[in-house]
Amino acid sequence: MSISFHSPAVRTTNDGVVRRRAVGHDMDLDDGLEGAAESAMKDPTLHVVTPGELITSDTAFMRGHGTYIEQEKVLSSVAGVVDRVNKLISVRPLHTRYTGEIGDVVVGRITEVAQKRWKVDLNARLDGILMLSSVNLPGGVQRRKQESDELQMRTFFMEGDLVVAEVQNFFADGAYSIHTRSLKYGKLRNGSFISVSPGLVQRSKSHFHSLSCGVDVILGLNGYIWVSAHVSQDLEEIDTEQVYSNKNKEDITPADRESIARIANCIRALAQNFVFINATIISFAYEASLQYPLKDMHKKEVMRDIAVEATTAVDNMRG
Amino acid sequence: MASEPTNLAISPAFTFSASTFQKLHPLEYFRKFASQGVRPDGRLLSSFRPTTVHYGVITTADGSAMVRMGGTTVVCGVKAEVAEPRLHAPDQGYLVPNVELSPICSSAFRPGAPSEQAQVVSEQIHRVLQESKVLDLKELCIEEGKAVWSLWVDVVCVSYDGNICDAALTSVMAALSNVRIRKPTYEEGVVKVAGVDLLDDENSFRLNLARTPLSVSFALLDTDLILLADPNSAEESISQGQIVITLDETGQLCAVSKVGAASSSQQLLKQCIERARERSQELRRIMNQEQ
Amino acid sequence: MTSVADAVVPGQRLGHVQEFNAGVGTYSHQNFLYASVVGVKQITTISSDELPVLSVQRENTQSAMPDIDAIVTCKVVRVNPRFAAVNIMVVDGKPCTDDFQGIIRVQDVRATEKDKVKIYNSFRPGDIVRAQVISLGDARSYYLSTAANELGVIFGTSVAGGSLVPISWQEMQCTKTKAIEPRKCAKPM
Amino acid sequence: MPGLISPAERDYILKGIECNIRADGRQRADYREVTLETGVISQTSGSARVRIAGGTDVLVSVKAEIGPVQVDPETGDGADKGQIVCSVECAPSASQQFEGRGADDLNNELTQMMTRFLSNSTSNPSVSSTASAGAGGINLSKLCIIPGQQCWILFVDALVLDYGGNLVDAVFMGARAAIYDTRIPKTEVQDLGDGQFEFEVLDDAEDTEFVEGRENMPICVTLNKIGARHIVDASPLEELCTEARLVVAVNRSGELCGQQKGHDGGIEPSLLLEMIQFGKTTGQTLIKQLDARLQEEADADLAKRQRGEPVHKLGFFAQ
Amino acid sequence: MDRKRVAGPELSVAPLVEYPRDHKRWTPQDEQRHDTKRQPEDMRPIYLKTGLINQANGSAYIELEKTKLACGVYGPRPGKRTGFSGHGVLNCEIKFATFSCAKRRGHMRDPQEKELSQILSQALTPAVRLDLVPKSTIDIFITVLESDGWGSCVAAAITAASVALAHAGIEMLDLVAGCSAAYIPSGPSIASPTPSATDATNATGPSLAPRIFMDADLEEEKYEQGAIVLAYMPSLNEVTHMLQSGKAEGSIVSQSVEHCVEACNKIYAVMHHALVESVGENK
Repeated sequence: MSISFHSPAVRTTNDGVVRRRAVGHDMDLDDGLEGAAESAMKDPTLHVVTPGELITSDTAFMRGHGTYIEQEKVLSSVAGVVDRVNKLISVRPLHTRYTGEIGDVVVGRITEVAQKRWKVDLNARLDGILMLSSVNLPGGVQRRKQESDELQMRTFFMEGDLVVAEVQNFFADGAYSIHTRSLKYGKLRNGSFISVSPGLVQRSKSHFHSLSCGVDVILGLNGYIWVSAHVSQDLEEIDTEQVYSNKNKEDITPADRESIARIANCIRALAQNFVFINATIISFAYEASLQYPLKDMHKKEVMRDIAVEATTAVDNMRG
Repeated sequence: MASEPTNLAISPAFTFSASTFQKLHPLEYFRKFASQGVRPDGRLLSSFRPTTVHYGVITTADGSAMVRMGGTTVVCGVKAEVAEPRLHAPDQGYLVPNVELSPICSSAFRPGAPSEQAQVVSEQIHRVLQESKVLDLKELCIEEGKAVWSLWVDVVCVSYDGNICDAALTSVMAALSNVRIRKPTYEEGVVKVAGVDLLDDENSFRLNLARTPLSVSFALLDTDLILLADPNSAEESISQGQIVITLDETGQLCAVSKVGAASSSQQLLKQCIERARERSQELRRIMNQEQ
Repeated sequence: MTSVADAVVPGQRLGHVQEFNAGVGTYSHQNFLYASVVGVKQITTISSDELPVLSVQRENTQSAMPDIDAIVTCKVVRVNPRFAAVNIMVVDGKPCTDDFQGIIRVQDVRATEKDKVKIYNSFRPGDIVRAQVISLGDARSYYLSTAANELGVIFGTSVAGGSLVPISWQEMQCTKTKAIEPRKCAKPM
Repeated sequence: MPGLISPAERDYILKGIECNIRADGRQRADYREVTLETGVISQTSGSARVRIAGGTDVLVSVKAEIGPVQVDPETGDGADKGQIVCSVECAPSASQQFEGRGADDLNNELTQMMTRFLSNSTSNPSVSSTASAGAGGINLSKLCIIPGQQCWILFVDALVLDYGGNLVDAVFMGARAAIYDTRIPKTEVQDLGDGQFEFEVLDDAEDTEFVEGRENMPICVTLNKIGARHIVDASPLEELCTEARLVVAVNRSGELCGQQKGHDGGIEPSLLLEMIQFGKTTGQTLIKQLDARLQEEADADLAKRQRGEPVHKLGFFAQ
Repeated sequence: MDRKRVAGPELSVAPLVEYPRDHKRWTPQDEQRHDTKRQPEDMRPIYLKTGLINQANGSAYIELEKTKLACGVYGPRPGKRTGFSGHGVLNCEIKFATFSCAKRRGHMRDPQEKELSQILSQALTPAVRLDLVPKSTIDIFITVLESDGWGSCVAAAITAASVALAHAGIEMLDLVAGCSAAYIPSGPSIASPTPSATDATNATGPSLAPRIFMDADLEEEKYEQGAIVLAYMPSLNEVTHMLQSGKAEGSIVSQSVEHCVEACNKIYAVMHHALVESVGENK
């Protein structure tokens, strides 16, 4: 048995490094935000505001997300960090739910089976909708939906199942319509689930990664992440009947489990230290984590060290 | 696909088992029996169900009784506690009857606040006790203006099969006659009594009940005015009204109530009262036998 | 048929899986067969090359509840263009203690010409309907179908208050006024 | 709405526990890191905040108030005793499952459990048992001010701010820490003769007493039976896989101070006895480490006070 | 204020009880048990009967001398819970009648009864094949008419409810028997009715092992330093619930668990008899 008790600590300078890194990355990525980057550079202590707080009384500015105007002053409507792009002022909230775009890869959990559709928790304001017509039914891609399928929706997905899918459309009320009409989408197996803040998952070309340590990672843009044992990616060979299976593969070894746990803990460490998450940094974090025993990885200090080391490694790589 | 219309037009060609038929057409089902002069449970229209009374079944209560009327079982327990008297009646105690129709006794009752029926029965019993002056509340005085006994008379229905009125009132009267209150001593706002295990005739007293009203219920089936004595729950659910006659041991009427939409002639009412007289005498005999 | 009559209660060990096949009222656990209801143990031999079936004849039947493919008798409580809402009162000839809710969706009313079905011309509130359970349905209702000859309205009351008798599989006539009302009738068995 | 989990996740967790590698890399007997601080709420007589890495966050406060003693009319017991009144409440924001009335049953369960394990009355409300004094450890007689009249009532209120599994252990750790932190003002009783008494509460901050018997308070170890094994400190997903749960309350000297099975599964008697034994030894270690931590904090605070430095608590600004 | 019931005084209390000075109460040091008929390891005789509530799908009535309670099972019937579930729900509600205890109880379910309801459903669920009754609820209602000992009352409720479930024809894996025991100190220092709390227990507790009184009644419970209620499935050999309160050494707890399991096997025979008897009656 092991347990450790600690007193709480104030944020150390180390944290500061990590946090500024995160902001820096954001700027690197998006050229359109150069103004904001500039302002962040000018004022390294971020401008943090709370709801109702005055941002500026200069009438020249325009009101963006997370702000409102009262008596010609721009006030914050959320708790967050002020972003300025030219004359546009907006506030990035500290905590946010997922706001997506068409084409995003997301991981979700089925919460309800309704008539001809599933409701899916996507970490967004509203549950997403997966229509029966938006899934591949067993028996081939070309198989058409039948009336009997409507009566046995639970044989495909039932409450609690995890799926990886793509955002297909928006409904009028802002709910996302998602689809799994590709063999890379569908039910998730062989691993474990992590939830991080949706803002931390970086948009990239691919969200399906097979890491060198034999672990597959699906980085859902909604902050839901699936870490699992590696399965061969030969899509042609996947039997459509198996798409809806609930069975994990038999040969997950203890070593696989350790690697999965290690990767999952690395992602938690990065998320806890507000570092953007992508396949590269996960690999570096994994390298950095190898010096610690697996069971120590839930310790706060260890997590911070891993995050710092991983960010430094990424910086070094970029020169 | 169409069937021969002549064949179908004559009579409904669907047959059911008795239990299914009763579920789908309870009234029709009952009428088929009533036309033969009997009820589905084998009784005649005017007969009552076997009734038993047991006294002192609950030792944690100061008085108790259990009454079974056919499938209906009720337990009444009386608890005596000390309370401050009302301002306008400083020498009178409290007599508080309540009937609990909890979900254990029938699927018709759901958990939560008392159902309408439970409220009606509680109120009926409350009124009979009060207006027939069954108990002089001055008997319950401990120290005038300071402390009086409060008798909590709670009826729990364990199994419900109709006619809760009669069963509940019988159990209340039986339990009240079974009550023994330990003689209290009053000193500086503190009321003391002897331990329950030391209870004897010396240190306790019984209630002096002025009269023992008992009720007898009948259910009414509207159009042909079928009168059903001691209705069970299936009969209650199809009846359009109920007549409850409450009488004391001298045969004096204590209360007559009629609920429901069915109308009844004067003659019918007279008939009910006559039947009720006989029945209440029989009930009293049962009560006395056990005691 | 051989039989050994014996009263058993749930959890009572009845035999080994190598000796018997599990029948109704029993379950197997770690190579043994146990009773799952109160009743009388029965052993039925079907043929010599198969294991005899061990079952328990229930003493008290469980309160009836709908199951897929069961034939139910229900009462229509509400209709709208998409479905008729019903209370399921009897399942396979056994009355339910409390009514279960079900719906007959417009596409499940009859087997042919589904597009032409109008709920209002098939069922009215108060009708007694014989139907079949096709799905456990959603959180609230079971899904029922009347798409077979012997399924549909078996008893109804006309607008005038008279009882209705079927004159064809989609019409019924009032016994009082002789007025004809549309219904999805069940063919008497 | 109960939490949701997919069959594949359940299987993965079950097999992981079987080979002693849990989804987050811990072994079956490992606790997560616990962060603890006492004295975080200044208005209370004692308080503590306990956080388990991974989410669970519990705030416990103790408030000492003066009230009438409770005397059993049948036996006359309780005339010379103070009281402990426990309450546990889960904030609706702590988990989606707690929204609306979702936490009602849990609040009641935890409140009753705490009442049973901490305050000295037995499970039976109609009997105030004379002999069972001492299961909760605290000396109730010392809390009596004037026998038959006035006593101290300790209100122990636990507020669950965030849910990340293993609430029971966290709540009891918090309760122990908060009672440890509690100081009750001294009272002076004057005998006016004729059975009349008067008392005065000394309002000097130095004239306070610790709760006597605080070191004998029990702590809880929750064992979750998953498959044929049992684990401690389960995560929310692990709790969803739990077939049966055993809460073992144990005090410093290894006496069992209450046990309760939870969840809808059964346990074989031999396994049950093994779990009780395991809970007992684990609990003793837990108490030792928790007490060491509490002592450390108390010593540090004392040292600061002696040097005349102000004692700052991080409270809610802590990381 | 409760407007749906006949109102009594807002506040009423039980009178104080006074015993004469020379009154001798039972103490654990007495040779015999409180009711003088049993040894510490003996249980009270159990009277158990099915089918007393004719409107219920299944019912049972149990009596352990003064302890009396009735149990009714309704269902499977439509569940009121929102959300689809492939498994049925076992819902348990227990209510002590207002006159069932020495102290008068309220009409509403109090927090204790709510928790007890949860405990009962946890104790019974492992035995019921809820997978066979999707979307439905099985309601178990228990009314305690008289309670002579809290632990024995909970144990009796489990036993009765399990028999009532079987009587309702509900498919089960096994019957669940409930049993209780109290740890009563045998040391002389407890002889005084009000020992001075911890001092007394600390002085004698560890040195003198308490005795285990099976199926303790109210008078014995007054002296208990701890108690246990255990629910057990005899055929499957599984403990479905355990609730231990008060302080005890591990060895006493293990011992009491073993005693209770043994006792449950005896209670099972009574349950078996009551159910088989009902088979005969209906014939």
